[in-house]
Amino acid sequence: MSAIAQDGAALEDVDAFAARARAWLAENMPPADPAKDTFFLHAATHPADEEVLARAATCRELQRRLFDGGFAGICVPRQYGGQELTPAHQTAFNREIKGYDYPAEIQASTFIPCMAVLLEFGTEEQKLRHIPRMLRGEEIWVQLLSEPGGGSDAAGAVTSATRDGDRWLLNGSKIWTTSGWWGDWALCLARTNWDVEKHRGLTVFSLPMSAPGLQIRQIELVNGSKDFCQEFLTDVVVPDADRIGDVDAGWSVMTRWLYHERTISGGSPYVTGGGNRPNAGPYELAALIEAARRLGTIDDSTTRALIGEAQTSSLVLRALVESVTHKMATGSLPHHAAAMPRLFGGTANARRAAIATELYGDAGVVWAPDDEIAAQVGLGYLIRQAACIGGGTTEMARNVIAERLLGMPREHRADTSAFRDVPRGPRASGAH
Amino acid sequence: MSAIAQDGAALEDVDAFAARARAWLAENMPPADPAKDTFFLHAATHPADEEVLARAATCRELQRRLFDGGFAGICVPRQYGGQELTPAHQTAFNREIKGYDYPAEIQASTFIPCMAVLLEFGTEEQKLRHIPRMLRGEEIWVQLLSEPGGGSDAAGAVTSATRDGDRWLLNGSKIWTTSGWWGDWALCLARTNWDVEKHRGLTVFSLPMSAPGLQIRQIELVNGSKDFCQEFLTDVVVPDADRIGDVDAGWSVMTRWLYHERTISGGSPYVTGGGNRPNAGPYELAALIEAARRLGTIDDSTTRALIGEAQTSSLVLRALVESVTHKMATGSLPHHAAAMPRLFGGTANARRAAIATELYGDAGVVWAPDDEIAAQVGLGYLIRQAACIGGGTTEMARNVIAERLLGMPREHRADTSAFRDVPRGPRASGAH
Amino acid sequence: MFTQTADQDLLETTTEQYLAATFPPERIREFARRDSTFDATLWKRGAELGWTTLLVPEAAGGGSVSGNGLADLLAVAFQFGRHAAPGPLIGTNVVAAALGRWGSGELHGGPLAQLLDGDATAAWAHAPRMGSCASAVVRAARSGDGVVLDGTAPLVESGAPKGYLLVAAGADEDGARSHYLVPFDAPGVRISPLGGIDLVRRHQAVTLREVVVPAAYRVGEPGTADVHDEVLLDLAAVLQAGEIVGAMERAFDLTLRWTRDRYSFGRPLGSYQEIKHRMADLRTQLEASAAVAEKAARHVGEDRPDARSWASAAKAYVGRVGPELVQDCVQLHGGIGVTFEHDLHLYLRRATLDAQLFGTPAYFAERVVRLVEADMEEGA
Amino acid sequence: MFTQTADQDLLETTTEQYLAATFPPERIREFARRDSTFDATLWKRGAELGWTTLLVPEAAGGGSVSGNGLADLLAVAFQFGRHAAPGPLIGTNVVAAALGRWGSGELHGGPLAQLLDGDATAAWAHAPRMGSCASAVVRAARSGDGVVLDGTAPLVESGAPKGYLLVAAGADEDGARSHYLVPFDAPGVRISPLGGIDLVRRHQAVTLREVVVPAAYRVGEPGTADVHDEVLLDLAAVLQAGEIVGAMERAFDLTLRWTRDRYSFGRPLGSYQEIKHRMADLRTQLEASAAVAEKAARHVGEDRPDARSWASAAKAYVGRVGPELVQDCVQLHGGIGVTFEHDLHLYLRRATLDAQLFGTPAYFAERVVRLVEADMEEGA
Repeated sequence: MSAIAQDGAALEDVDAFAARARAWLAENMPPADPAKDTFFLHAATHPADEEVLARAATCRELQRRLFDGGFAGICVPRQYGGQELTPAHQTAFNREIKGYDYPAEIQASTFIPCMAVLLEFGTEEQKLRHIPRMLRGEEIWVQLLSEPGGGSDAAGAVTSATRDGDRWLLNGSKIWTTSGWWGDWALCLARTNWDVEKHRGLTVFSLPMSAPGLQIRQIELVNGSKDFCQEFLTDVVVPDADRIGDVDAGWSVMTRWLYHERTISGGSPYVTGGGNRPNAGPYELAALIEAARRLGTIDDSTTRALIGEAQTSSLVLRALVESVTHKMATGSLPHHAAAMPRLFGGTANARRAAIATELYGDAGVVWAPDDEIAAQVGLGYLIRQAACIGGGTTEMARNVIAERLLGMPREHRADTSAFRDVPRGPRASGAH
Repeated sequence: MSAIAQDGAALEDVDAFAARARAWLAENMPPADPAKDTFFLHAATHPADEEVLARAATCRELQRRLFDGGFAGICVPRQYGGQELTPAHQTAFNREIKGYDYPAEIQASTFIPCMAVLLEFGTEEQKLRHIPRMLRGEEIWVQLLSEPGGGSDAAGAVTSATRDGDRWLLNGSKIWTTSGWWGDWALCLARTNWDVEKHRGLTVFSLPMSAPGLQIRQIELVNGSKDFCQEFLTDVVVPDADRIGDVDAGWSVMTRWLYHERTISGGSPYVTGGGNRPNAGPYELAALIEAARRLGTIDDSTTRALIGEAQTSSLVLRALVESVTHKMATGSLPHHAAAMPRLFGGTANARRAAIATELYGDAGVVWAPDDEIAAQVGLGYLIRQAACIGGGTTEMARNVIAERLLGMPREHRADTSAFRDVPRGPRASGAH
Repeated sequence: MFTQTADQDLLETTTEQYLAATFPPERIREFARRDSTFDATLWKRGAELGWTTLLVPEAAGGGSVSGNGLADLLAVAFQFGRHAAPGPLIGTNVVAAALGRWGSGELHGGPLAQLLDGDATAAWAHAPRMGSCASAVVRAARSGDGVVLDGTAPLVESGAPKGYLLVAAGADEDGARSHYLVPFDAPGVRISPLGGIDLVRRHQAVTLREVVVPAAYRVGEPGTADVHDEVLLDLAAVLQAGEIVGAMERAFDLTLRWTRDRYSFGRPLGSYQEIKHRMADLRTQLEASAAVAEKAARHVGEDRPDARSWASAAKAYVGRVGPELVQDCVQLHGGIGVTFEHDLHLYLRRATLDAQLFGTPAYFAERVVRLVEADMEEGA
Repeated sequence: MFTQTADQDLLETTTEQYLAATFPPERIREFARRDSTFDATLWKRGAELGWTTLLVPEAAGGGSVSGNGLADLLAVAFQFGRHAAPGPLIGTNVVAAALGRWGSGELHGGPLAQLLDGDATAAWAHAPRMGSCASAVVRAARSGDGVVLDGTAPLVESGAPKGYLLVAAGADEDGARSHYLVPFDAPGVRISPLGGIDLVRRHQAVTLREVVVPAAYRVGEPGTADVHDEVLLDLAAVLQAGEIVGAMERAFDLTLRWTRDRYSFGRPLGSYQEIKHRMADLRTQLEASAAVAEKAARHVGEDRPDARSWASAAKAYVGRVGPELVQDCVQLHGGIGVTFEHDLHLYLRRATLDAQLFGTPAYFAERVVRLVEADMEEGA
């Protein structure tokens, strides 16, 4: 199996590459700790800020090691610091890296969607400036996309960018920025034209998170997590050279941005790992069974039915993800079909939290200070809807399935006139 | 406690009336058989036509007895054969009649909505002609209201009435007529004007079910029931004298028609009894428990949870009906609030059928030929959605709650132009 | 939400005004950061409003406003739920009810009077469970004029520094148990705080090591604890249902407003039919929850024969749909609904806590079946 | 719905064409009025299409089209569900699989050959239940060259006049049991027809009174029946899931068309968002059901180590959501959906029957837990 690169040089055989990667990994990368679950929403004893920063530093360092080893940016052109190999090489590498720690937490959003968007829409100068730094772990990128009044409507952004000579002034607020408070750079969607239909007045910019006028606030979630941030932009200056894509053509950038964001569940050539299945904490089947034993309810058929339901739905989700992924790849389902596993997964995860709460009974709402797993059950229940909200609500998934997959009539839209005139409701301006 | 009738004569004291009724009932009416459940949808071994006709004959005869005893039409004016007493008298009578057999099956639709509509909208001649016969059990009335293409939209009737001198020619089809095949007379909603908004082109007529051109077909339901009928009207002649209310003013009649129909759950002064709680067959709590004992699952906590759920939801429904009825009576909830018990009751009844099926397992899908209760479980499951469809779907109830009770925005309507131009879809004309 | 007398309305209104002024959501979040959430002054003022006397007979110093003290207290519990308010309302009232009905004169004069005045609060150690793991296990032995108690009550509510624990104890594990009232400050009582889901209603584990209480601190005839726990469980179930209905009402109300104010794709969220239908479902569940809680309060408060079925159905139903309703409200809010600064989680926490403590919804559904079986036995 | 090889597609297409031509809905309703729904000619033709050989090794006269006979048969079962077709597909194949794997040469030559040719059909007496009531209870005793069987199999499928019953029997109730093949026409076999929910798939109760079968009619080594029943249960579960997915698919399809054609208040039903979201949920359940059924067929058909978990998950999930999906389709149709003349109930009946027979969804959810526990034991 060999192939010819664009410049005519022979590419390394995938098997040989895999063997080389295997040897290098054994030599250079630390083993994964499957119990580590730092960045996932259901963690109850959420990491302190210092722990997050320490992990970020580890990620940067691991990314640097990959770069130095010649395994960063496997499908990225050489002139930007990549290896210019094929998706098959990346897939092989991802297979090999299983069991090793790797910079999982910066794959999204740094490589997808940010690097992917830069590769498609960035100027040569922008690419040369940022992509090597990304691949070396020196620039962590985040997404300034959602807005407080925006909900599921990405195209309804009201953060404004006003031209001022060869620079832009950005004003507004962004929210739900993962890693916002420790990221280095950002892609930012802003409105540059209020007198056209909403999709036609948007532009994408890049800017450093340290830009003057950019204020960052960590958002505390009900389970104590402070991963997400809200940003307030007050006359933030962005040189026109940092604009990504054409003025008012932001939606064509966004289409790809959102596409690349979705490839987190598989299919991206830019992501390393994707991999070590995170420990589901109290929701691991064995953990549920052990809890039931401890609570003396393991012989109770209702308890067993709950455990059986949890396991069944996790198996069904696995089958569904595999089957839909395969059907999309072979074209027997359109890419909108991805909304089905999203919907199923969201509701199954929410239900899983309810199952654990029901199984634990009073032990899931009051716990000894050192009983971390019971605390995870309690706080996991409080945050459970995050599974049906984050990354596009289950309601939006249902819309997509109905309208795009089943071809049912589209919802009546009241936002097709000039964006300036679109009703935004009494609370559109406030944070909530 | 005494009152003065409209004509100035003193009314009988309610307590005295109740005492008289008590004595008369003991003398004249047969006891009720609580196990008898002839007319309810969940019966599996559905009555043969002859049994239905025999029961209808009994109802006629029992109604005649009430009439002869001076207890028919308690709130109906004397000139139409009634007693011209107060709702309090009817309520007292309904209390006394508990435990007796009474003509339950002809209260709806003969007295509500048909007699109630006649009383409000009929001409003097119409009232004198029909109401005494209704009260004597000689005329059983049915409702020609729903249409095959109509669904929840009563005002969308397409059965047409065309004027022809001093008579009308009716053409079209009606469906879901309870007792259609053994009723004597009917109220019928028809379209008399196609060039105005749909509510403004309707007229109500009365006609005998034996009218030439009126063809009646019993509809077989999935559980074997043949209570409902579909009618085909081909140039059915109705004299203008049999029109109820003004031409094209049918919707104002309908508003009251639908109101009176809803009073079947309580609050009508025209209904006798309302009363003997029908046996819930396999869904009685004791029956579920006995089945679980027989199947050897009574100690299984899942089974017990199912039984507990059934009983809990039947208690909650009772509390909800009482509370909403009381709040509507005192004005603390508008009458649209009745949609809440309708919604809860529908879904609870459907769920009850699922609970029984789950509890029975294979014994609820295959049964010995003489095991009527198991057959009721199986066929009851097949017909269970009737509880969420008949008498207005649960979807319509949700619309009413959202729009009328919660004041949420109304659905966009596409049927506000002249009815002739309202889109009715490719299948609107066929039966289905 | 409930149909009430004018006096009950007045009790509810004064409670509402007091809680709204004293415990606005920001205050609850602030309390959450404290070690202790009990404020003696605030609780004392609540007692003056009538929060502690309603389940106690007049002869014992209590008194209701309508003749049905539980129905009165339901309105107070409802408001506690609406404000996710701190304060050991349920435990104190349940224990006061026990003392009022079955306590000695000495208990009436001392602890009960303190509870009624708001000078002390109380916790009830009962924690019925489906599984084979018992909750509180305490042994009692006579010793001179007093009784020596040894054991643990692993999950009881925290309250005032001056507090009492009502706990069932027997000479041996299977024997007939009696109720004892234990002052938390008695020698040998050890307390360790627990974590939990509610921000302001706290709990603790209690260990009793050779704790001596006077004989007069036995509550009720010897061996009556199990029967009495069932009676008290009816009260607790109704009050928890009341709190949950309050939490539901507030969450629903916030969400209905949100669907009006929030626009999505140029239209108010509430104009989307799917949202409308969900709100209709939630509204119906709210009404049904209020209806069954009220009915249960009536029947239990009036000692009607089917009272226990109603109390059980109330907790089984409201405990099941309550937290789920609030979760649906979170979903309808989107991301903002899972932030600490939004109020919704206050009601989610309270509804969930009430649903799971003193018997889960599943426990009460099972209890409903036991009651039907008992009726069938009697009928047979 | 499934990802298949070209050969599997061909098998499915020919099956689909045959069933569509032979068993249109009107024909099913007509069959429903008959005493027997078995038609020897039609079944024979099905056998020629390949319905009976797929689970049987080539050495025993069978053969698959893809190397995984269960995955092949899944497509056939799917089409049976889509057409609510009559014919003892599952029983015959399960028993053929048993004979093919564990049967004697005598059985291969006689009964199995008849099954493969479509000249006979077979039923499997296994009926696992959660409760304490056993299903089939049969005693076996040696008698000369043969075995004498006594007992009952209260719920087995009806089929061809020439038919066989595979039943487990032991010397005593708790002892290790062996499988025996019993010809329905053997002396001492008494059959009484049962009623049921499916219009065309019929069942009967079987009583065995001193029924003598040759020793060679024992299927498998002595004492292997319980282990083998579990293996066969995996097959049955997958095939039932396949039929249910077929019934779901047809009901969904009818309903999607209905939401296009039906207008309500001047708009297509399908333009209402609540309807759209329900259809989205149903579509997702349909896809998930197909996915897990296919995955289970792959793993069971290839004898993978986790095959039993997949088979159990398939039946547990599909058996639970299948009938509910069809019920929702009924609801979306309104009144017409509960009439005998509409087709929907054909699929509701089939889905419900399959869900409840050979172990309920709850039974399989429990089985999933037992498998996890066993894994934990092994791991420990």
